[in-house]
Amino acid sequence: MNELMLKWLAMLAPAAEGAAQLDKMMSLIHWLMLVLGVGWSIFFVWALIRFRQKKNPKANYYGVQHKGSTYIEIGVIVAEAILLVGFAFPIWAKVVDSFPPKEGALKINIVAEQFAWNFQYPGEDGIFGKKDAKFIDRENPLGLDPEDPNGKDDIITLNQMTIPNNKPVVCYLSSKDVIHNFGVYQFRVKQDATPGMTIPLWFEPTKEGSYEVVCSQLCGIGHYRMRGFVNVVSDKKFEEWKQEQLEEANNDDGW
Amino acid sequence: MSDMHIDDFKHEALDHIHHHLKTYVSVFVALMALTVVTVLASYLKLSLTATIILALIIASIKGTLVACYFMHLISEKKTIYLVLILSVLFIAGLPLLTLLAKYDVPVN
Amino acid sequence: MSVEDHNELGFWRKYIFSTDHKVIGVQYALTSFFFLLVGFSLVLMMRWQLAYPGQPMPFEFLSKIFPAGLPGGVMVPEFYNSLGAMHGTIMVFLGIVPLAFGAFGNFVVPLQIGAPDMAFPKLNAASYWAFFLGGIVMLISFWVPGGAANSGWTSYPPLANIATTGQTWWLCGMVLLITSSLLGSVNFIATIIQLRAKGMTYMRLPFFVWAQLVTAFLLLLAFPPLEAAGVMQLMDRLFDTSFFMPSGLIVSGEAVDVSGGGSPLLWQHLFWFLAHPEVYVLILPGMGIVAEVIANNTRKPLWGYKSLVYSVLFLGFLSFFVWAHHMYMTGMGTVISAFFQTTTMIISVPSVIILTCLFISLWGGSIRFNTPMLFALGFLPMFGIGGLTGLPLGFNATDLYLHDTYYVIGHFHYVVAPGTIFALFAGVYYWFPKVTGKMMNEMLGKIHFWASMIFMNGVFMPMFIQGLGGVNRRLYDGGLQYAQNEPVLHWNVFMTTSAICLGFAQIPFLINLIATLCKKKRVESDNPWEATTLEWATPTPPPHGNFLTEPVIYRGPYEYSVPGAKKDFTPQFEPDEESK
Amino acid sequence: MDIPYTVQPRPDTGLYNAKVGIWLFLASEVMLFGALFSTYILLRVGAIDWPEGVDVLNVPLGTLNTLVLITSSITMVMAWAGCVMKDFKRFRFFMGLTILLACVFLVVKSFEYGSKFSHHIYPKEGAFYAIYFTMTGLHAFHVICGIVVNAYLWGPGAKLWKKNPAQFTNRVEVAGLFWHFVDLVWIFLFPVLYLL
Ligand code: HEA
Ligand code: HEA
Ligand code: CUA
Ligand SMILES: [Cu+2]
Repeated sequence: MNELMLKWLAMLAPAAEGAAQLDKMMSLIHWLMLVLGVGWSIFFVWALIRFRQKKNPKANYYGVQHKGSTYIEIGVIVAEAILLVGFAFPIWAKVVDSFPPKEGALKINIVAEQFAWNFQYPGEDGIFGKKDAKFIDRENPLGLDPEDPNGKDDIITLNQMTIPNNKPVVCYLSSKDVIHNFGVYQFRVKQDATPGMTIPLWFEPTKEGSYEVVCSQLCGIGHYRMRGFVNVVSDKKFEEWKQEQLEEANNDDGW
Repeated sequence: MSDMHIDDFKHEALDHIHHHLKTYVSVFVALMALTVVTVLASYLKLSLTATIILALIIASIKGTLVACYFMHLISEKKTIYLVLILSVLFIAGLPLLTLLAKYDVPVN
Repeated sequence: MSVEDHNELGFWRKYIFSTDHKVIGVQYALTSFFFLLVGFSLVLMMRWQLAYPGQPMPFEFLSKIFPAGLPGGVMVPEFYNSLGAMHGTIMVFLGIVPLAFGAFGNFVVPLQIGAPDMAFPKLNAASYWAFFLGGIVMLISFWVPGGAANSGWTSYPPLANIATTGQTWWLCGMVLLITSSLLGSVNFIATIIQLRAKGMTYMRLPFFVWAQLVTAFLLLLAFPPLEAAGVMQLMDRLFDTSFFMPSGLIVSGEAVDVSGGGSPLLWQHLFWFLAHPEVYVLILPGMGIVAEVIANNTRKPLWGYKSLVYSVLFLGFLSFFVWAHHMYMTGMGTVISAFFQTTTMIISVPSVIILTCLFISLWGGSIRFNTPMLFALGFLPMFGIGGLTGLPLGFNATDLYLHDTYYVIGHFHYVVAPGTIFALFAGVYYWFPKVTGKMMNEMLGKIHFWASMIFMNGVFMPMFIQGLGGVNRRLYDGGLQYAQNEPVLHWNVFMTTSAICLGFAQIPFLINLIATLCKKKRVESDNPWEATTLEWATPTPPPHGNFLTEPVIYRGPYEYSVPGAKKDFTPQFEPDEESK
Repeated sequence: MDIPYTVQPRPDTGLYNAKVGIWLFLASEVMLFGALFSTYILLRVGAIDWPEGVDVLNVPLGTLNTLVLITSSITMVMAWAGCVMKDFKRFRFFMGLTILLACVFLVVKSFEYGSKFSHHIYPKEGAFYAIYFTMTGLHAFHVICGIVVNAYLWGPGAKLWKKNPAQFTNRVEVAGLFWHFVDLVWIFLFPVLYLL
């Protein structure tokens, strides 16, 4: 049943932990909609044919006398209550709101700006370098503090986020200018990046590949092309990539 | 038509008005006094919470006095109450829920 | 509306600066038709761009009208954003609300409750003129430097705060429109409370009047917070305050010179505090019209009048507590989103009840398929689809995937376009003989209905497919940038073609309007549909003051096919047999 | 047919039209100022530091203005009572006083604004001043509207007294309701902005 509905819905294939639960709910709610829609449509068409003026010249003042519709309404209420309590609340609490333990997770700062995504990795030490708006310039888009030793080994990338497969990632989302939204459909992830706030978000990819980051909040002229990529690679590849980046970071000791 | 109105209007209002005038004056005195109290209280340098609570209590009393007596809410019809209750409920919900939303954010 | 001879004071008083609710109603109708047309034209340009990104517009004159937006006929991104924002704004605030509330409410409500006019006729005229001015301001804004507002109809700051001058015009226009709505709603409520004729108790009010009453309350109490927010955004834009600007903004590499300390989310709360009730403002009058037309054309009472009334009251009340379901992705925790999901699900119940009552009203009827009825019947499944697709948006877990996709666009267009617009068409066809004394042509009406029905679905059904396929809204190129959208993008051409055909489908309506106005033949009866409600008791068209004698109401609004009665309708204003 | 209940109350609601109208309007005003107060709360709880009104605003002037406005409220009721007592002179006197006091309020307010501007303090100074200027500005706008309405009733509008005193009294009552509301808003604005 579940599979069937998901096939009909033709969503982008999931590629993260927890996505299956969201999809299950998606399928359930669409079943409810389908049943209601088809049911009432049949009633509707039947009523129109059965009670057209030619067939039924004299209307019945009282109409339907039984309580059938009340049961349907109660049914809808019960179904909604089940979906709320049984699915929506726990899914949000678990898949969105409860974060994986800090130790095992890869931490990444995501800073959105018109119209690009900046990703900051804490590097070997696992500590992000301090940032301050006053240091921001073309060379230093995030405003890393040149004095802060923690920032020396930070890896900073533009529009490309590379992460290892099967490892939870915790991102801290913020924005430099206007509201953007970090959306990756395959991970079932979507979160506003609001300036002045830092909002955490997490996911755990389960399939290697390259996924598109869709900015899902109107942010100006270039909104339509504010695209990023999440590259999910094997552990080994990730380590290689990281070393490469670290070397680069150490080479241009710019900040 | 208008003759009848004037007559009605005489009976209805005149009896009460002198009585009302006294009330108005006492309310006025109370309002003046409360204003002075609230200003003086602010110079006491109580803690911020205490100041806020005190000031809001006094303001609410004053507001109630104005609404009940000057605006005759105390003897108003139920249609009016209904409208006002609705608006008060809604305007209470706005800051309350907004505040709750502000503080219920995912943390990590 | 421009008329040649304007030296005659009589004419101006009678048709332009009139205080008669019927004239004002017609003014609202004509103006909002114009704006519907404008809103539609804007969206046609957008749809062209979505189907054929980067290709010049088919009509050369367009690039003359919008030289900055369409250089050489090719749309630039900021113009696309302007069109989106203005399409939303114009359709909602200048098209549907004035037509559903201003026009139908003004014309029909006083007649249905047996009032000679609105309670405050001058205020009524003022409300129209504020609306008119607001419309003008919005239109002019297309030609100010930088073009019209381009931050979405939602105008989220900081984007809207740093946007071009058009945004300031948008805000000023909104303040005028809000003022208009406030004046209008005060007037409506006072009228319904105070001017009901003798015997017109609350439970004898036609459902349409109930719908308008609740609508008026929504406007009255939900709009002021947006007005406050609008004033604050104006302050932010004109006086560099920071209500909605956080500290430390860097826009294109430059630090923004404001004090900061404001909250972008505050705007969203204030905006949606209005905008959710606003969506019920868009639908309730339509539901009211549909209820009237269905009762009339099934020739039987509405099923469950009381549940309808209680549902609409409850819906109106609760609609003030669901607004943040538009904000699930702003970083909401489990608890507060649980609250808003719950209220959202609760509020879907009265909608379900209303729709159910209307469906069941068909059972046992003797259904006449005239044009108003066709549109009213068309409304039901269309609103059904729109409403049902609201459910997955209402749960945050499923909204996570659907938020900001074309699924949302599909959801609300189903409720407002084939939903409300159909209901409004039903109203136009139904009350046209009362307004003008002439009956619209049935054949043309049926063509209009079926063509609109087909093409509306052609435009909006594929939006669900695209939305589920992960295509986002508000994309200048319709999603071409994203490789993952490729499998569903071909629908864009289909949708655009349907939208163009939808435009052609309105031609029979236009012809019908003009031809009917020109024809000589008048309706023979004041009550051509053999209806029971009070508006049909007046002469046709109703004179100033509406009723020749003070009407008295003897019964509920939908006494059709009363057992034992001679006719199949017993009007509210007809004295009982005994008392005759 | 004429519009009924313009003067006489409708029996079942006990209200005449304009009274329903003004209360509805005031309900919407509650929402308007309520939204601004909500903004105040939200900005304040989110602010890193927030100046205390006492330190930055002129409390004596604010107090004076509060007293002025309260006084204008009682003169307004007195004006209405004058109408009810069929004492037109009394109405004129008290209404004139109300208008005068309202003008005094505005003058004092403009001194307060002026001294801020002369110190180069504008709304953009920070969140406190933004909300201070917006709320008091909007309130002042209401005061101006009140003056216009009251001046109309005092001057040209008073002709109605001869023709239809009952309707005129209603108008005064409605204008009074608006005026008291303006006073009521200030009663909250004053402590919130000046004293906390
Ligand atoms: C008239 C307008 C209208 C109406 C009535 C509704 C009704 C509903 N809306 Fe919708 N909505 C909008 C207009 C409307 N909406 C707009 C304009 C937006 C987008 C704004 C923007 O972002 O720009 C929006 C967006 C929107 C969102 C935000 C989505 C997002 O941005 O992520 C949500 C989320 O909860 C939502 C939910 C609902 C719900 C639960 C209902 C419920 O009230 C619906 C209840 C109805 C039913 C459940 C139908 C019952 C049907 C049957 C019983 C039978 C069916 C029969 C047949 C098919 C034959 N809506
Ligand atoms: C009431 C509201 C309403 C209505 C009726 C419509 C109607 C339509 N809308 Fe719109 N739409 C919005 C409200 C509305 N829309 C909003 C709020 C947005 C979001 C904006 C944003 O992102 O900020 C939006 C966005 C939106 C988009 C998404 C753009 C994007 O995200 O990039 C699209 C895309 O196709 C679209 C299409 C259409 C179409 C084809 C119609 C058609 O149904 C139009 C049908 C209309 C007619 C056929 C006109 C009928 C004409 C007459 C009756 C006139 C007759 C004339 C005379 C008698 C003189 N709309
Ligand atoms: Cu960034 Cu849209
Ligand atoms: Cu909503």
